[in-house]
Amino acid sequence: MEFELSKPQKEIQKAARDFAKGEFDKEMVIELSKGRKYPENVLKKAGELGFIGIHYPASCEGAGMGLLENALVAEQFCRQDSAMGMALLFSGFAAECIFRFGSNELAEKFVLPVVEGGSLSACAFFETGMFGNLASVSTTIREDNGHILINGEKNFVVNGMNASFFVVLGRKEGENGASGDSGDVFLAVVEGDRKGIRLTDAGQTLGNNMVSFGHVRFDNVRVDAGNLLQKSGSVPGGGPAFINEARIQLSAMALGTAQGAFDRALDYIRQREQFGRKLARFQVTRHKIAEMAARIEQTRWLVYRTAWKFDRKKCDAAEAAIAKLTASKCAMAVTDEAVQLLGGYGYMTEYEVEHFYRDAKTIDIMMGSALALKDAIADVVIGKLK
Amino acid sequence: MEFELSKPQKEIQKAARDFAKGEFDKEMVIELSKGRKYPENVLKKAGELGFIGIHYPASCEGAGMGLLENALVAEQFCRQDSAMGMALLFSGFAAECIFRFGSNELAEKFVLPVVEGGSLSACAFFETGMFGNLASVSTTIREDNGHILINGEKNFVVNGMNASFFVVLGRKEGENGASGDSGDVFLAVVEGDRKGIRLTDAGQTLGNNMVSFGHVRFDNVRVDAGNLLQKSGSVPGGGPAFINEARIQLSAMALGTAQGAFDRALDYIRQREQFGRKLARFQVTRHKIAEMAARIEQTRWLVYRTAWKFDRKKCDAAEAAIAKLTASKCAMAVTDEAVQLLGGYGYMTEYEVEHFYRDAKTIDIMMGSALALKDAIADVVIGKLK
Amino acid sequence: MKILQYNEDHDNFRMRLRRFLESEIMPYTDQWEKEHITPKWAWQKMGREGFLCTSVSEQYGGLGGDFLYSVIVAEEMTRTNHTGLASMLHSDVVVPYIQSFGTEAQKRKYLPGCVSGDIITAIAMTEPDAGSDLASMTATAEKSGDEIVLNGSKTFISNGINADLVIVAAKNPAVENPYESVSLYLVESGTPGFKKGRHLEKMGFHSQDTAEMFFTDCRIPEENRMGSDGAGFHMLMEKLQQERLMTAIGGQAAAEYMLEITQKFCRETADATGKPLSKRQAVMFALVEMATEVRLGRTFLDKLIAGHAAGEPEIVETSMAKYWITDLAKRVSQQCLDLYGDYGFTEACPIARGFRDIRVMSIFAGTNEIMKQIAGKFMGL
Amino acid sequence: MKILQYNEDHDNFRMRLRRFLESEIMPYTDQWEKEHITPKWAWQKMGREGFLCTSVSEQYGGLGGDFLYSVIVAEEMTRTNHTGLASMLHSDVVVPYIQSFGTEAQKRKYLPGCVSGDIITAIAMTEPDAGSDLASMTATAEKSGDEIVLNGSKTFISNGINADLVIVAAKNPAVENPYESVSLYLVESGTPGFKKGRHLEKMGFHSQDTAEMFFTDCRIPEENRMGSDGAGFHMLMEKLQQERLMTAIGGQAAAEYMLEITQKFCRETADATGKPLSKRQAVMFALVEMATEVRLGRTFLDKLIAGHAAGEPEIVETSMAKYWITDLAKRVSQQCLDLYGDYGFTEACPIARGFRDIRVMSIFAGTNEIMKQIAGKFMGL
Repeated sequence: MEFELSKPQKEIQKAARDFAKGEFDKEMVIELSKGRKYPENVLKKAGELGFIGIHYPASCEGAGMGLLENALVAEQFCRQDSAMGMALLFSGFAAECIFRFGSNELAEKFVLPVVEGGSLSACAFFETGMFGNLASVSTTIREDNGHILINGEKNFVVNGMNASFFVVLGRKEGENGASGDSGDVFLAVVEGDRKGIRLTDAGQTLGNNMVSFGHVRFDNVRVDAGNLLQKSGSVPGGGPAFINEARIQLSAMALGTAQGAFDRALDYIRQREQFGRKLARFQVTRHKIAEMAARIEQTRWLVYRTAWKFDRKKCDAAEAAIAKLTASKCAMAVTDEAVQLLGGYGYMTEYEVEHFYRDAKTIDIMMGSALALKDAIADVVIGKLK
Repeated sequence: MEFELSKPQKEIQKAARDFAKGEFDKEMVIELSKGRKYPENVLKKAGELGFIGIHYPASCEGAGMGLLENALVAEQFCRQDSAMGMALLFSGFAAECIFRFGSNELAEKFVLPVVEGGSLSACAFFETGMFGNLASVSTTIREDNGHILINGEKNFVVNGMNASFFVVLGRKEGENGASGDSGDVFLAVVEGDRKGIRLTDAGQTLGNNMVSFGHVRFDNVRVDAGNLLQKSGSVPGGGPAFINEARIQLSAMALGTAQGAFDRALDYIRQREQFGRKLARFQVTRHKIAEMAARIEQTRWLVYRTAWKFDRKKCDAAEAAIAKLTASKCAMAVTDEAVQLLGGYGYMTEYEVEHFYRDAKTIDIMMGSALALKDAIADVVIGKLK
Repeated sequence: MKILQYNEDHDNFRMRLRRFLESEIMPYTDQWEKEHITPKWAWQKMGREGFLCTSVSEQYGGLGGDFLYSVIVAEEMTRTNHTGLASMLHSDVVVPYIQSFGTEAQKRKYLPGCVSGDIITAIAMTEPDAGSDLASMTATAEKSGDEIVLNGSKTFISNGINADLVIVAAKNPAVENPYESVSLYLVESGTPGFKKGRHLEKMGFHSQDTAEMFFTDCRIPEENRMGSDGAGFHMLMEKLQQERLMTAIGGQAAAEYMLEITQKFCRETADATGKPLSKRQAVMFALVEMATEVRLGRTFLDKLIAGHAAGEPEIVETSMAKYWITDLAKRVSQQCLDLYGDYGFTEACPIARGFRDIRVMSIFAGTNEIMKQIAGKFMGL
Repeated sequence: MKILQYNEDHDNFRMRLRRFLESEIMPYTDQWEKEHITPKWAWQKMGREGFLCTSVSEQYGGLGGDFLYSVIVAEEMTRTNHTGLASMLHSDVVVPYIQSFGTEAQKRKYLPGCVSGDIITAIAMTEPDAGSDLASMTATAEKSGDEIVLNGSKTFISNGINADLVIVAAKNPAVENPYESVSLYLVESGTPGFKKGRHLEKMGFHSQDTAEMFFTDCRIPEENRMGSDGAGFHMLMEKLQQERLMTAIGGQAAAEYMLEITQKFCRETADATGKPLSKRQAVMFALVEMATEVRLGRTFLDKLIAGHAAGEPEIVETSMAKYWITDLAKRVSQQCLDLYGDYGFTEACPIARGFRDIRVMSIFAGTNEIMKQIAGKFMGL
């Protein structure tokens, strides 16, 4: 057993940290967030330096590394700034589905622009009333003369307003409609410029402010039959495989968000005086720091290990959900305490931790809040009953 | 990075599990616990099979392995039964100090009988009013003509009533008394049969019921000067090195205790019906199981990694304290929930989880409860202030 | 402002009871804890002094006191830090069935003995395969001439060994609807066919006798039924309200007692530097946080007590109080032990017993999960 | 039983206010949230209708209402789900200084405008390097002839941009003891040397204007001092009690409001199977658990309100209520968002704003850590 990052992994970690330190300007983050603008320039640079799609295969010009390496980048980016980190990491959100389950041609066509940092993808899975239960999907995918037709509405689609393509979860209908069982659930890639797509801005978001959230309606949207991903079935433990991957990615973002808030809180309490003493001299302040540090440490090795297992194709739905649950609760607790430690400053935009707190909550909700995650964990852990 | 136990480690894990399953008879555990009797026969067998002192050097007939391997044994033993596991693992508690900081002769003399399962050692560190702060030790060690004299009183000494030797923490006095700084703090080995030792039974314990707790008074107890451990100074992060080792061991016991209670709760809810349905079908029951599983998973990899770092001499006081804090809180939460899931049966002696809950609390208090651990973590994480 | 209006009689009663417990009961509790039972003479002594069944009316030998007397006894008993003299169970859970549902003959026959402590009571609802799920009970009561024949087994019966009189819930197998098939019967110890089973060993409540009970063709006269035939389920539901409120009162008193002695310990115990533990900021905050939640529980509970005493039962809030307060008491027991540090290892630390005893309160009188289910249902969720 | 005795006048007042807020205020709040300020006309409208400064006596144009009117306004304002029209700050925190400590001339000059909404008030205590630590304040007030010269800067001043009248705390540099050197001064907007600084951007409270303030040789007549020279610290300490109680009331009302709308959402929203979310056991339990703690908070708070209204201030319990209830409201905001799932991503979800707004309540009016320190001190720990 070698319970430590390898040298190349540490180098990636450091490169990501250096890039983030150099490029994530605080004022820029606040300005872009206020205007709900995507950080296109930073994405371009990150793409050029190979940070986008580090876990994508070489055939798509990715770095061919694992989810663990992607997690290290996510952690360091979000540590420097949660909003910027999330925006960059969501740039290719769900593109994984294409190279994992689609043809090489499809992957080259869609994933390449993402890797270059010039294109955003969107994961269009969720619908009203779904509440984390993907099996209840009602969007339909129908074959039609060498094409497929998509009908349905997806809500709160990340990058929804400016995605160049959508990865859509739907129920494949045969001649007699869908059978209704989970074997019907498929993914299809839909180009963003297709006729019949209607976008509605979901509006100002609680966190994750540089990224658009859109409601996306597909009315008889016709795409090439090759855009249907054939291997997009279930994985052990249930649920489309990408859900596990996305949850692990989110857990790495949560970890970085927690670490970033912790860094700032630690700096603050070491500098700031109250009642004639450094805050860092008060036992209760010290204990808060200890609890935050402990929580991050617990989370870090769990997230790394889960990503590592995913890369070895051994990660089940429970493990991915445990990583997401643990990390998002860690991020919530740590960012919350960071706001508290900074006092009035913690509430002010310019001191940053306030948006770490809002971003942590966004991660906490995304791809299943605690209730959905616990359902997923229990399904695997308890298993079938007599 | 190889985030997985090695094959030999998995074999140790399995051997420990098999031994525990075969030897830890439930009725015997309850009977011995009720009578506050040490499980001497099981210890003897465990010693013969090499489970005692797996991390002791070969020179003491130990297996020469690491703390990680010891943690695996601790986990599996306590998983099968927390009280039995703790009793066996405490058999050589603090003997580590002798081979880590003492001479080879000393190690052979004292540690060998422990490894063979015929002798108990005791860690005599704590005194009234210490509350986890070892630097405040008041027991004295004085040199006297080729001997040393020990004076002081230690409280709640594990194995205190039946130890063959004590590892005593004291302040070394020079001709003008002790200087009072932490460089004065030393360890000495004191044979249990020396004159001037007075034992008082600390009485019925809350948990850990097969192990005796004693108050031990040393009145001018004279031992050989060679019994003073010369290398027993501080380690990075502060505190005698054994505290870190003991905290990691306790975290492994806590992990196993949690796992054992979880196993039983999972079995129970899969079998038991209420209101015409298996308990395992109620969402809230399922979520409890999910939370317990998540908590154990978080703890497991943190404990393993901390032990692994300790074996590489890279573990600081904060990391050891984080492992102990995390694992003992995990054990408390999981055993508590297990009691609740079993309902009335959870409160009954014969259903076992009730003593897992009491044992978890004993681990939680031992070698520093949460407050002392957070102090230790903060000291390292916050560091020196200007 | 005070929510509960204790008058001078209440206060005098409380002081008399406290002195009695200190001199007559507390010297023996450690021994009873070891013996795993409390002798009948202790019950009789309590009874002779007028501390049992304070709500029983004077015509049956009782005090005829209001509900605040029950609260006082529950609170003061908690301060004895033992559970064997389970007067709350006897006086405020079991005997009220006789008071409310008993015939005049039953009242005359049993109540005076309940008040004097000569009759110790128990209630046998729970069965091995039916915990909080009363509807799935399987013990049967069949009519045979003028008699009722009881068959089945019960478990977790508090006062099970000491009990002289047991209220047994059993089903009429001829009635299908479980909510209409249960009746309650008074069964005296010694009745042929009624056997007390094992004295169950448990985490805490050591001075309290918890037992199994077996009924094998146990014949009792039909007049031993309480209330009308088949009304048992509704009687249980009605009386469970007070049982749950009493459990909350016991939990609250336990939390207050543990916090009080821990606070004293932290004030009076100095660390090696001579500074009292309570001056450490983390200890101080832990005590303040516990005190805050304990006072929140107390205020909520007092309001419920006032409502209950005024005949305004509150199902939702009683369920909430039962679960929240017993969980609070459990947390307090855990956190107080932390503050004791190494002192908490042994039973010499008074919180050790509290830690073991309190743990069952989240389970009995309906688990805390059942409480949430009830609250949710009555909130219309 | 009810702890607070609202009479018919109270109830009518509440209904009139609620209707007013629904028709005159709530249509604009989203816009104010975007503009990061609330227009003065809204204050004036509130004032004209008699909803500001309800406790000011009739001789100065007020209602002369008891403390329950303040509670009603605080609760009803919470239901508007915005913070810009910070009437609680104005009516129940700042103006009471004038009511309690102002000279007759000051009262006549300012109170009628405060009541009518023509004068919006603020209080300037906090400084950039002194948060909850008032004693370390550095702004100075020096006498120069008949005038007082103010120098220094303040920050986090709520109503800072809108304020027409500011109560400024400053130290006499000649007095060493910080507890005897602070005085409070009334400073009108527009006074030379008084400059309002940046409008601070923050996590929430978007319709509320929070600003820095700078005083540079700002001269005011000596008669603008409130109370006796050097009594400022004690005045602050006295009035902070009510500020903390009001904060607890605001937190409680927010928790109740968020839970109410979330419960409604869970009842009315079905999942894909057509089952309301509230019927899922985990959702039901989450709602019950929140409701339980919310009711605990409410009961504890009502008792404090009753005591405060009766002139029985409770320092320990007010500190406890401030910290526990504001933390509760924060937890409720977090947990409610979980129940909304994806709906919680955007500000269209009403809890999103609550989540942002509530977070500062654990910080202002003395951080919750300060509250625990005060409680510990007054508990003798």
